[in-house]
Amino acid sequence: MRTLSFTQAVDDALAQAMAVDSRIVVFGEDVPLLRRDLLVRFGPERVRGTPISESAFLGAGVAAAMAGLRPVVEVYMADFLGVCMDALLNHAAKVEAFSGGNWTAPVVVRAPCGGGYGDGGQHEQALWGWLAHIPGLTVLVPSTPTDAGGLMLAALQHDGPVIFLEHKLLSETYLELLGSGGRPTVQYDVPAAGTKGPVPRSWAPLPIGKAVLRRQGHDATIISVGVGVHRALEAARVLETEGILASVLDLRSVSPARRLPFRTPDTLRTRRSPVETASAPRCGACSSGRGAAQASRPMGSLPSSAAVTSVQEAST
Amino acid sequence: MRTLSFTQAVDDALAQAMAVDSRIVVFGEDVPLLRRDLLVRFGPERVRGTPISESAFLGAGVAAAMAGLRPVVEVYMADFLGVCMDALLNHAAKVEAFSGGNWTAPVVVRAPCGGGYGDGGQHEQALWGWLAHIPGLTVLVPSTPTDAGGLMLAALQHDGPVIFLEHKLLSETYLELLGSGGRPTVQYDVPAAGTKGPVPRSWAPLPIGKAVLRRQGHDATIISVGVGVHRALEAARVLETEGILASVLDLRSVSPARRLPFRTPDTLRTRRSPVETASAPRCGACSSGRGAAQASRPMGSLPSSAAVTSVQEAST
Amino acid sequence: MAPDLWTLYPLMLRSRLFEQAIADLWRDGLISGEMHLGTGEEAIIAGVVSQLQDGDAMALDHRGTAALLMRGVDPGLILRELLGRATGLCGGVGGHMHLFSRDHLAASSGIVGASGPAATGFALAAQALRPGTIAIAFFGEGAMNQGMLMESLNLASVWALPVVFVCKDDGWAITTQSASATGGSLSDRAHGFGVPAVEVDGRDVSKVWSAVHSAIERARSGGGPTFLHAQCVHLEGHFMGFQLLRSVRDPLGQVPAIALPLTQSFLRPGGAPLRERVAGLMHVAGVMRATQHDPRQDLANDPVPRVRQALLVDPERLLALEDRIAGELVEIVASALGEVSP
Amino acid sequence: MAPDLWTLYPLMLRSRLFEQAIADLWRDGLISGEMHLGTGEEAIIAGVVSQLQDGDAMALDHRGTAALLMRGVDPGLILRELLGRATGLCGGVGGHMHLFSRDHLAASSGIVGASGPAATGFALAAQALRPGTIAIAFFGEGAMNQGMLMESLNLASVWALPVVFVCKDDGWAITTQSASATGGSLSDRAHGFGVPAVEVDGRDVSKVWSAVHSAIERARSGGGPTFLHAQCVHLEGHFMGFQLLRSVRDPLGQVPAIALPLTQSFLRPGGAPLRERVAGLMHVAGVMRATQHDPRQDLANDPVPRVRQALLVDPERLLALEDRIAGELVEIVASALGEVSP
Ligand SMILES: Cc1ncc(C[n+]2csc(CCOP(=O)(O)OP(=O)(O)O)c2C)c(N)n1
Ligand SMILES: Cc1ncc(C[n+]2csc(CCOP(=O)(O)OP(=O)(O)O)c2C)c(N)n1
Ligand SMILES: [Mg+2]
Ligand SMILES: [Mg+2]
Repeated sequence: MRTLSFTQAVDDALAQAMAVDSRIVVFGEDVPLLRRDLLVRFGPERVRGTPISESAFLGAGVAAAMAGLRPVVEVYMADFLGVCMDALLNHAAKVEAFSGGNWTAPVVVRAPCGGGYGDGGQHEQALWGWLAHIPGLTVLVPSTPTDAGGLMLAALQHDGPVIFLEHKLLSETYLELLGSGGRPTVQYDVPAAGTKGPVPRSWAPLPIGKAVLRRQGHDATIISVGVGVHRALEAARVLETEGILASVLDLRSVSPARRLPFRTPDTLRTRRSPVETASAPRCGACSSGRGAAQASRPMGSLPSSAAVTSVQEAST
Repeated sequence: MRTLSFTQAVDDALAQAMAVDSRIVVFGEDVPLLRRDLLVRFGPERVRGTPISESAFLGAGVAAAMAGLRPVVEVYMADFLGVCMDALLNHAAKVEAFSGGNWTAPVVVRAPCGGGYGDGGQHEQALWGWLAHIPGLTVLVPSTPTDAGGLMLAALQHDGPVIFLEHKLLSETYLELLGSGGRPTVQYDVPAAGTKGPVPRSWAPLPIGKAVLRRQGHDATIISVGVGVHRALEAARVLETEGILASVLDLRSVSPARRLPFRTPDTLRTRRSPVETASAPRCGACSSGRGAAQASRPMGSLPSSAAVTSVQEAST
Repeated sequence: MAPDLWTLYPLMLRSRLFEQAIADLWRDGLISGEMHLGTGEEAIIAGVVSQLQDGDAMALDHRGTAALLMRGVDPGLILRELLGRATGLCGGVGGHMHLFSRDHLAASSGIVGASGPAATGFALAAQALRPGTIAIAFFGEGAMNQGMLMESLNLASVWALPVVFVCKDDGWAITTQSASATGGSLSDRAHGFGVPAVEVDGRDVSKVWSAVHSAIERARSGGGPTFLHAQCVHLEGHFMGFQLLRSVRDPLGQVPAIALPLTQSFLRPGGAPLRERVAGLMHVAGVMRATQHDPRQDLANDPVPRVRQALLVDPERLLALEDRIAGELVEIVASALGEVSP
Repeated sequence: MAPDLWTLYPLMLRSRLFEQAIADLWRDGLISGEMHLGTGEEAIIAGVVSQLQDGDAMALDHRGTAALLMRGVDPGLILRELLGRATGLCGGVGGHMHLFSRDHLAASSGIVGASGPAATGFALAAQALRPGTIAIAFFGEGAMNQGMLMESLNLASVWALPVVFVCKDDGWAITTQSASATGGSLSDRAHGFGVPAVEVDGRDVSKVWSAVHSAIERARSGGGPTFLHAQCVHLEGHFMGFQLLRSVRDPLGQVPAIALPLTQSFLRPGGAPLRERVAGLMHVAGVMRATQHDPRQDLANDPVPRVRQALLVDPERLLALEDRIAGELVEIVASALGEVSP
């Protein structure tokens, strides 16, 4: 066991896979610098920077996957998928069906998502529910470093398109790049267990579509993904002080979510199953959250002298 | 009362509004020919053809709306919104919140949607659920000519972005353009009451977000939109022969759907409320349907000698 | 090197006859939905596809049939696919805008411009996995206004990818004359991405072959992408049953349904001043006139008889060839239709 | 006509001082998230914005503060907005990438390239509702690879819309040197859309003013769009706290955290042969070197002292002017900070 941060874990699992599978290539804007550790090990043919042309390079990733590569396409933020949704909606998600099952596009789309650091509504959307709404896409939202690495490995071995979302509040890397930028004057409400944790020496893929029970309780079940899982655990601890014992279920995969143990005796025994996610006006875990429509109020709820400590889930 | 076809009704209501409101402009690919009746009445400044550049002209429509015009932006098919989602997701839907409520984008996006004429999965998606999943967008899916015209008028008067979807199976115009192309050898399973009907001499706007009960029954309620409403009515008639009395609720607006009379005594009395829409793997009426992932099998279920008579809801 | 017309003509004729058979089946109501034929662009497709080798890839647009056929995909499979049979190329699920052949690394898309990113991705895989192989993007001139295609030209340029971007320019995007919707010139545009552009008469298969030949050589040897701009005429207009063509080919049958509401609307009170209305009317009339006067009926614009002309030097060989091709196709169509559909 | 430096310099200085105050507040943790300053591009913004009239519109990118300020938006409102106050320009909801002023027809977007469609739409409304008014699109050179911006150039071209597309070219898109990601030249690209292109030194406000002057005249009189390509240097790099700048400005503090994992990864078994690894390392080193050697520290690249130089002919007037501007801003900042936040 080693200890890695969330994004380190993803990169580490990716590196392990790249070392044994030369079909894996990584590209996206600024990838040579963002993934410089991969660049100096795997070289500029396999770790590439792109122009700010998401439609072209995501579309190219889909086709490259069809032609035998295993591309990991990085999009700077999930929000920017708006400019290149066609590649997902009409191509990646459909080629398998169109081809009568003969052909698939095993592309991994990696993107940071969510907020809580005050960037506003075009940079802090969760969008997992919206993406999961497209049949044919697998949407993964890990909540811990060890899950993040294991699910990245699973994504790389999966035979269809996978959207791999890293919640920015779990990622020291992204928070430092985008939020604090080296200033010591801000801090974020980051859940310790999500941002850093023990990871295996050697990564093994985790099953896609398998939820995990993070906490056992008989009165209620809270279901969530990503940073929300840690909020749910906090909530469960508070509930316990009031005598309510809650289970916390971490979906890990928003789609598929077939193996949800909703019908197991254990969860059936609980009285209620609220869905805790980045606010959910429409369809629970399938929702992209209020942030999809509303700008986050970057520091609206803070005293002017305070650091950024409060997480506005509304902004994810 | 006059009788108009579905698309005629929309164009007629649009013409009525254009005659009194010079801010309304219409543009999109082939619009000068598709809306030639508007072109020869309102001139080429207000009825414009565009390059095949959805991102530019939809984005321009959003900004033009902010700057005082009332643009009706036509996208050839809802499926193609994939190439220009950013204009909806990150701009049209968010400007009101970003501006602290000071500014809105009253743009109407008009697009045919859905299928049943065998064009395949990049041309026959419903997508209303997926679009309704973006908070800030109003999504209208009328089921009759009279509703179509009234809702178009409402859309033109609405102070925010509206997606106005015309189900192709209700539109003689689109079926003729795309499906039959003048050949007498095909016919489609079109619901008569949806494709042609009485419309008012002078259009009045219908309330947005208000469902309408198409049929009253105490055993069950079937909820749907667009062509699905007519399927639901058919189903209700069949159910009646088996002694089951079903209500049929036409949402008309997928978002907002606040005024759904779910909690009225009437619908509470019904035992079950299935959602009848273009198949709904995830979230009922919010779903974009199986067609979003699966290609329709254009004629897979037909004998080789048969005309195209069967509607595959899976393909919408 | 010089093109071999005895190889190219059979490709073109076979494609023409096959698409004519498709047209008949479509008219008979046996094929559903829209049907975009490639009739009229056979010289471009043949000039390109005849030079492809194992491992080369093709990204196709909504007119992909001819390219697949010339690339060697079994016509029976294509036909069954269009008929919606489970025995079709894609299990009868794809339909004519979504024809895929994994064996041939060939993928279609009905989204205008999508062949740009697709060919770019194919070329990236070629560079990494199959050095010396290339990718082709086929698209129309209307697609050159679609952002993702322009982005792809740039991406292929900066990554020096082995792609040939083939623009089949018939001047029309459905009812829009592309000149009215396109600023600058397409060659200049390619140039603005650092991609060399070649203009060629797309009705002349020899000229296309030669232009493509050097572009493909360049791509194979790591010289990066080329933009090929080839003029052509779509003999059936945009798609089968195209309203505009019908209205000029069968004015009595179609025009009243168009003219009546048009006149009513033109005369209706409320709206623009007369000058604007007339401008609107002129636009519609202009498009109709352009369709009528368009070069479809001029045999010089049809690439198939044009190349045939050159082969008349050996009429015996020519007729034998034509007989064989026609005979094969008749059998293929009969066999597909004769099957009990599943 | 000639630019009036006594009008332009105050605009630029005010913007510079205001953004420096923002930078301080950001460092103090009072402003959240990313912060992209326009310091270094003041000559471009002033050269353009000083020529706008009532009813003209602006579509801004992620560096919109300077343009809004110069256009006349109340700095106190902007500041309160950045502080997240309900009394801010957008109720404290927008944040620095989403600044909107309806009164000034000015809208920002954090989506790279989105100012293209926005300005095109503003220009369409101008054409229809306010003839003689125009729209400006501000964007960086990296945005020129975004499809929607390229599409917008074409759309504005074929509709002959009154837009000036202003490309503020600092050569960088975050850590990417745009030359490595952009094929051809940007002027050629504009040309390929039928849009006339003008190259100008964006550090020299007089030159910018003159170039913009004729572009705006053209637009106002129905002559259609112009592409203005102006070079500049972003004095704070991409955004506040920019990692790359930190690593070269404070090598001892930052480099170990970067160099250690880099070296480990470089040496780790499994992966590319040495040649490839070295190429990777060279790339990282190249970017660092380019950041270090970049022209930020060369005063000639800073447009503010450059224009100031010319005004030293009347030092008394100059100093009085500067005092007044600085004094005003101090008050504005103090007033905003002094308020009890709601
Ligand atoms: C993104 C997108 N927008 C619009 C359409 C509708 N459409 C289909 S074909 C076509 C015209 C294409 O013109 P061109 O690229 O010149 O090809 P051609 O049909 O002339 O071969 C259009 C607008 C589409 N399929 N995809
Ligand atoms: C569509 C989109 N892709 C990526 C980003 C992330 N991003 C923000 S700024 C930027 C670089 C922009 O470079 P340039 O256009 O040159 O502007 P500059 O920052 O240099 O002023 C990128 C890639 C984004 N905001 N939007
Ligand atoms: Mg064309
Ligand atoms: Mg830049």
